[in-house]
Amino acid sequence: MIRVQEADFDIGAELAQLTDGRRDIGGVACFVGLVRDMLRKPEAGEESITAMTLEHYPGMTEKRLAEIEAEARARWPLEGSLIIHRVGRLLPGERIVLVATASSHRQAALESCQFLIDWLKTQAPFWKLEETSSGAHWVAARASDDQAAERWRRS
Amino acid sequence: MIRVQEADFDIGAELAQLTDGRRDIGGVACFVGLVRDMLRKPEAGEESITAMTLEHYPGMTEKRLAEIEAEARARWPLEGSLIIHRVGRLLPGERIVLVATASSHRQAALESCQFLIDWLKTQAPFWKLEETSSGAHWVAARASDDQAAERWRRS
Amino acid sequence: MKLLYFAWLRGKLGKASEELSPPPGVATVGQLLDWLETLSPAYKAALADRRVVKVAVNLEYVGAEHPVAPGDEVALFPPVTGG
Amino acid sequence: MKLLYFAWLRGKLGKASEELSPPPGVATVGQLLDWLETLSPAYKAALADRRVVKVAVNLEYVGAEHPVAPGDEVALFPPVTGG
Repeated sequence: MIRVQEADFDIGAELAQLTDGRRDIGGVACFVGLVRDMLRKPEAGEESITAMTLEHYPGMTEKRLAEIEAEARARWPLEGSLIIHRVGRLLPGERIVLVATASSHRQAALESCQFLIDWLKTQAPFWKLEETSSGAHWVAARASDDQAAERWRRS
Repeated sequence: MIRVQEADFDIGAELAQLTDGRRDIGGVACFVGLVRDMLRKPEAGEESITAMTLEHYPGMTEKRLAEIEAEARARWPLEGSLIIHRVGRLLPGERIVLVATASSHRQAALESCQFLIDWLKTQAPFWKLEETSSGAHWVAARASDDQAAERWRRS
Repeated sequence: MKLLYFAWLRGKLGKASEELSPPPGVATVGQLLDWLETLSPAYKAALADRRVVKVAVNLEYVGAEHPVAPGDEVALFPPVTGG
Repeated sequence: MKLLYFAWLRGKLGKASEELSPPPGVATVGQLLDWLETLSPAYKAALADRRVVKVAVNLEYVGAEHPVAPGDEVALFPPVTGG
């Protein structure tokens, strides 16, 4: 399931929905991304983040997330999957994203969870605007995220 | 933190404890293991599991889990970690184990979470007794779990 | 043709979307970007580094050779940074 | 020496723990297992396949060459299956 929303989410309740009443799920893996209060700038050391605004491309976001989820379910034997991504203005410590996968097999749940967040980071049309003491800055994409996504690419 | 207990746990509350009031955590990864109702027996197809009893070696369990957690924190930059493992008699669908890691870096959280569950599975002194229609059977260790643990071994 | 701009591209262009009618010679994404650059210094500055301008046509990522047609929705945006 | 047995080893031996005083020649884990096998057919059957008998001395996994001493806590158990 895919959800793009401004509201926060309840991790326990969301994971429970994936498994409640099921007796065939051996493992649930999840990743929760949070707003950090520190920005690492190679040229300037650390700078404090006071808020972060998540912009997205309505329509394409949902489409791309659904495709990424479908890709995960094609690659791994999953009994359930969930992607929730928040948009709008968030403060440090707030939750941004939840990715969760449920499978009868532990490795399938763990690997597909990692796949989902890696691909989401490089393919879903979200952009982060960080507010700092020196003003608001659009976050630049990171090569390490591209590399993380690249290892899931099938040759 | 390490906990071995008969009682169930609340995933949302446990993960919240890892992150509440923190603003330096970029990601939390978690894995939850559940009791499945089906046993795959290569020689006999599938058989229903009616209950599972987790036995452990009190004293060594806590020591080994603490060592595994310390190893994870030595290998990855973690801001928090948690292992909860239940013991006693559990029914299909019930939670057995929770592993969670928090880090400023997504890959550190994801990798260390996978490491913790892989090593826990092959090193922490727990044993599963499955109750089925044909009687109670001690679960045999699986080569796939040994292989999953082996890839974290440093040469 | 409906153009959409996101993140700093929206900021540099001062608008989130617009309706444009490129001339008949504009048949691909690359040609569309080239033509946009001729519209004003703001477009020229925003599109100067093509490596950081990603394009989606009708909600699909596409490359510079992809065709564009009058009814298309064409979105321009920087590399994504969600998650 | 305190011996502990877990899972099916406990089942096959019919006890969870016992105090034993091995003779002086029993100085290693391997020698301890060999000596246990002489105690009764139940021990012999339980310890027959050494590949599935793991040993911890004083809460640490050890191999067959590890020394054992009178005050030790020695646990015998099958490969673990938690998680």
